Amino acid sequence: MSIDWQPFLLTLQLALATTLILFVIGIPLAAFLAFTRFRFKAIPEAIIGLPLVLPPSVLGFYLLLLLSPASVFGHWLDTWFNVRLLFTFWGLVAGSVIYSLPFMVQPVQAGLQSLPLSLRHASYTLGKSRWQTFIHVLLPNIKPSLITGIVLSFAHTIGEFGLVLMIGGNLPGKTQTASIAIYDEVESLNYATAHVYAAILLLFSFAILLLVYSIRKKLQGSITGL
Amino acid sequence: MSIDWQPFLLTLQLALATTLILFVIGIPLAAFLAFTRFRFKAIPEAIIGLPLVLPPSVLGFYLLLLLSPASVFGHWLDTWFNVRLLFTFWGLVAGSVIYSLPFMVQPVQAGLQSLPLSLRHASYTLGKSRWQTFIHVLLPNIKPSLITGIVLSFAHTIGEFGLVLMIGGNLPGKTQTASIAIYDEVESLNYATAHVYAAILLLFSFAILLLVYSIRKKLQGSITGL
Amino acid sequence: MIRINITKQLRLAHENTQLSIGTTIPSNTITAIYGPSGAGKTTLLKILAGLVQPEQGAVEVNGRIWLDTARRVCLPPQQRSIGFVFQEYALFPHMTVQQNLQFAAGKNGDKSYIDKLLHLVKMEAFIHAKPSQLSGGQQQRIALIRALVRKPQLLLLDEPLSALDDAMRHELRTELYHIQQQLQITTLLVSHDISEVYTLASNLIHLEHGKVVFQGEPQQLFGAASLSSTLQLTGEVLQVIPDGAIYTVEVLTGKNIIRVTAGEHDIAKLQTGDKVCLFVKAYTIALKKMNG
Amino acid sequence: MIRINITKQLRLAHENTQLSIGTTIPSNTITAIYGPSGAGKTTLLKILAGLVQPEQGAVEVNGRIWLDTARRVCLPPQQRSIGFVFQEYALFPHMTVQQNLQFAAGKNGDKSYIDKLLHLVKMEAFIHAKPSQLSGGQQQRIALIRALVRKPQLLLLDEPLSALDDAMRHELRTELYHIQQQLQITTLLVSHDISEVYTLASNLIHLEHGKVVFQGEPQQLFGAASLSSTLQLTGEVLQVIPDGAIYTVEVLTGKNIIRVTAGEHDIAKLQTGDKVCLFVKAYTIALKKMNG
Amino acid sequence: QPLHIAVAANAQFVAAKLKDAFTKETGITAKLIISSSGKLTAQIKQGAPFNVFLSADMKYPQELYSKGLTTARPQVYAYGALVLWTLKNIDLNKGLSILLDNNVQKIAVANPKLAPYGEAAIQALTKQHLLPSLQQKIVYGENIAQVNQYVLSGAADVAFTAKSVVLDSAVSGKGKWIEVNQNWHSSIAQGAVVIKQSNAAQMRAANQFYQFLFSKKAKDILEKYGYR
Ligand SMILES: Nc1ncnc2c1ncn2[C@@H]1O[C@H](COP(=O)(O)OP(=O)(O)OP(=O)(O)O)[C@@H](O)[C@H]1O
Ligand SMILES: Nc1ncnc2c1ncn2[C@@H]1O[C@H](COP(=O)(O)OP(=O)(O)OP(=O)(O)O)[C@@H](O)[C@H]1O
Ligand code: MOO
Ligand SMILES: [Mg+2]
Ligand SMILES: [Mg+2]
Repeated sequence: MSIDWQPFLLTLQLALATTLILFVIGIPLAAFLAFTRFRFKAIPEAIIGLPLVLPPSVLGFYLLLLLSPASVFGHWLDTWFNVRLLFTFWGLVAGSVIYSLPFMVQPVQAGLQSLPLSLRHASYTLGKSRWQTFIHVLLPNIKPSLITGIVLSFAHTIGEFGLVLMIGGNLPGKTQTASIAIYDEVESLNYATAHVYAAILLLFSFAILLLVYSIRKKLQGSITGL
Repeated sequence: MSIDWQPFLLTLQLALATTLILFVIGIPLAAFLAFTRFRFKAIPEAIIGLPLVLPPSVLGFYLLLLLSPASVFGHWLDTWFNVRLLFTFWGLVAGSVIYSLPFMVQPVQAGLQSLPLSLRHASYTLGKSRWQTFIHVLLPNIKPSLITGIVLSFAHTIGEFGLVLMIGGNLPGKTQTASIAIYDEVESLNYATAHVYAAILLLFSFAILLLVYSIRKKLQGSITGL
Repeated sequence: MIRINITKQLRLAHENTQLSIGTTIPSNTITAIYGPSGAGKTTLLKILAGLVQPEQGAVEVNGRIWLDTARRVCLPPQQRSIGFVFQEYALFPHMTVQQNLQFAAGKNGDKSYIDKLLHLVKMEAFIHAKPSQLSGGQQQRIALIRALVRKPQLLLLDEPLSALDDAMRHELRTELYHIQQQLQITTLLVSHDISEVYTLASNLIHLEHGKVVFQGEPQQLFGAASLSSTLQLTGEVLQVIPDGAIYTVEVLTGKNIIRVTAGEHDIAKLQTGDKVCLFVKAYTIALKKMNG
Repeated sequence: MIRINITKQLRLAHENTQLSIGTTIPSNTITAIYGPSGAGKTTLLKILAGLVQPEQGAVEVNGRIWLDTARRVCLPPQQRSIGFVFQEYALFPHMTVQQNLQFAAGKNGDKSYIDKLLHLVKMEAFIHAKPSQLSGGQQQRIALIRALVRKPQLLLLDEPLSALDDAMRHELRTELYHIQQQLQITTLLVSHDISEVYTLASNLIHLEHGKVVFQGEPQQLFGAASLSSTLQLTGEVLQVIPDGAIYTVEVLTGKNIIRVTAGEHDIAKLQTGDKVCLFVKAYTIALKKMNG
Repeated sequence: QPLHIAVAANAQFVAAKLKDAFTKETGITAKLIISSSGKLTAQIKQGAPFNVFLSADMKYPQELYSKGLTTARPQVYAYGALVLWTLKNIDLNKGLSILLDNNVQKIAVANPKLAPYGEAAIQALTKQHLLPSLQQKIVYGENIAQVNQYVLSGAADVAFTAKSVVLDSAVSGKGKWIEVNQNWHSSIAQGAVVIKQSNAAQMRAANQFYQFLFSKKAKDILEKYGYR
């Protein structure tokens, strides 16, 4: 049996891109939710959790409707930005970002809410802006929560396939991730191949998770450049 | 179109049972990982994250093999405890628990690791055992993380279907959850019904999430009975 | 000149009381804030720093409006050029001593000034330690110099020397005085230590239950016994030792223990802890510097 | 009797130094631990509490072995019947004052004793407040009574009164003394306040750089000026005021300011902050109780 | 307890009709469990409580039979027909070569590895020498159902699907379709088997359904759905 490595590479790219984007958009969102005095913040909080409660392939179905060139939004994306997300790698990224958003936002928000007020106060009196305070004081102090957000988002993106299958179109080398490849093998009763693929994915993920947890201390220091 | 409420009821039961069990087993596990001096604790940490990286239906496939009466483990369960998990509600619960474990363990662990040592020390000097300290001092101080763990586990169990479909067998009234029902409707092109079901699930989940977030303060007080 | 005119609800003992302060504080000198625990001292500093908003009032610093609830003006703490030593220190736990100071100094911080300050508080050897590895007094010293690093225009010190031993406290008191003199920083100093207030402050605000009960020179409040035929010393009874018909009373005044012989009448109801006044008829007083 | 014989690596200034203490502490009395910031006082208390493990050594309390690294014995803190007032208070932030105390007391806690302690520290009005809503001194008072609630056999107090104003500190000092006398709790008191040490402790351990440099009665260390023809007072120079050819030197001794007239020679090199000794030739000393 | 009929996704439309007719005739209630053939096969192997399995091809039931899980060798209950389907304004009468047109950007095909209709579609395209030039336009659905979703959502312009789909009331009248020449692909034989179960009453009912599947009445229904 010759092993096709392409799906694994693609999965890694997808998981990295998704995690990176979630890091960039999820953390400010978490900060907003943690610190806002908005009276009805329970509403955005609940909304962020909603994609989770739909089966991935059903969510995928709605994304399909949304992104299809036949829809208003999909058409607009196409004509104005010349962007088509369906059946492309970046479409998968977009879908994974939406689906994994709560995995990044919620732990980080919880971490931020647990910090003592005095940290922010001390930084403000030193003339540091909210932004500097956030980057240099708050984030480094919620490293366990950041790691949690990153690990959950990353691992979950690797394993996600319902959504990916739906809006990706299972195109080898473009949108066929490892999880889909394994699924295909299981479905077509090629259990031996499936076992090998699953083992590779597990080992590969295990190695990454182990790395993250083992060098946690060093990693924690470097995440925010301190 | 007459709406079949059974899948929704079943979903609620599944999500509640899973979250409850995760609460009971996930929190001690998180505590162990947070406080152990075990040198290689990165290993169990990585293992807990592993179920996430497999596509749910592939994980389901392996659980299917594991729990089958033909397997050693399944056979042992059957002969010693007269328990058969495959294609039963409690099988779904078991599968969901395994799959959602990291969603409970990781945020709680991160919360515990962020607590100052002085809290534990103060409690110990007051003669409180590790257990009392954990229940009465540590847990109440990581309420945002507990809420995160609960919400992620709950929402994720509601949306999970790949695993549920595989080890549950889609048996109406027994293992057919709302997510599978919606999936079925989408698959059979009954989009109108699917829309209605999805809307119900979303509204219902939104209401629960909104409730959790709105009464967070009160809820936080009562989780640990304080 | 700082003009303060604020009211804020406080949860004081007995009932909800108001912190209600109208006062002016002279520039370029040290003003001490003195008063019992819970009087509102920390709250006042936080209002000046912009960390707590009063329900109502105004703060004007050297002609600039920092706060005016009527006009909905409230400068954020960042724009107030302040240095704040928090009662609970509030060092950044993830940064080493050095990182704490460098972060405070900013990118263009004066490295040699940091070193000077570190030397001042005898903490050069600890620059790579995290706050959690420091003793209480060490943390407090770092908190003090962190507030000084930026050479702020207004220094808010909330019991900045409370965790230090006598020797260190006296030393830093002197250094603080010199720094203030040199940089002419308007300083507010919360302190319970009368000698600290006395040596450092030229102006004193005595708060009680959220109100100013005295403002003026420290001397006026604590009183000064001048060299006269009778020297008055206040002290505290440590012990009353019966010695036949008479008694020896040990009185602590400052670091000194004075044994006074007293009759039955003198010691009526006198017990350990009582505050007493000693009247000493002196005919000469000589003064000698101690080594150390 | 507490026998202590321990060594532990400390990160002291300059280099890594050892906390190395071999001493015995008498039961049922108050022993003060005095010494400069970073000397190892807190660490010593934490070792006695079982919160920090020394690399090597033994602790024996009233004949019971609490710690013996050679025999790998180490009683957990829970079994040591201690009360600990932490330098940073360490109140439970999620519990109100009342809940903090009730949690400490346990299920069969004596409700009236809690009330008595609350009254003692004048905090009855705050029982429903969370620690974050309390001032520094208020938190410290709660930390103190929380440690007392269980009537422990060994009381470890890490600067328990440092954040309090004079009046409150004197009052609580007396109360603490009474409580200790009544319950006969063996007490270790870390303090920088000499009068506190003096009034409360019958035994003093002076730590420096992790070593015991003195142990004995406080009097021996601080010295007592007895009533004699010459009264010796130590104090601190507040100000040197030139006054023509002579100078007036303001000296602070305790809360008292004494103005001394001095010649050029006397004041040579004298400056603010210097410690001085005053020799007063007295012919009578009278004593009068103050109101308050 | 009702009869559990496991049905491959592409046969779900006709299976619903067959079930209703069966219940009407015999009074035996039945429930459909719809999933992919692969999943159903894996589940049956692990003892899933299914009585009859209607697969999308012969491979899966054959696998079960060889494991000794079925009462008999699988029999073909129907031959499926492949159609080309679109909702767009595309002239299907030009045959498969219309797929080369610029109007056609995405072509949905069921995963040929899993779904017989997908396999057949690829065979037909290969035979017409269209596959290399169309490779970039093809997107793969997990199964026929997903292919249908691609078309109905507008994500794909045309799709190869089962004739039973376009004849079902759920989509009938939506768009246009043409049948793909049967000679261009191997026949889509769909097999059915009865699964061995311990419950004797259920076994009886299962056999009854199996017989019904090959009855004239069932044939009529199947034909109405485009099966042969
Ligand atoms: N967790 C730790 N890790 C490393 N070094 C520590 C740690 N805790 C304390 N130290 C070091 O041990 C020394 C003694 O600390 P300790 O807290 O016992 O001092 P202390 O006598 O209580 O001082 P203070 O009066 O300032 O509270 C200090 O130099 C401190 O830096
Ligand atoms: N966040 C808060 N919420 C409610 N009440 C508060 C809060 N912070 C302080 N208080 C109350 O305001 C009063 C004044 O507190 P403040 O901290 O200003 O006192 P303080 O003069 O600094 O006392 P100390 O000398 O003990 O530090 C106290 O009674 C305190 O309980
Ligand atoms: O119904 Mo199928 O067997 O997945 O095409
Ligand atoms: Mg204060
Ligand atoms: Mg200390």
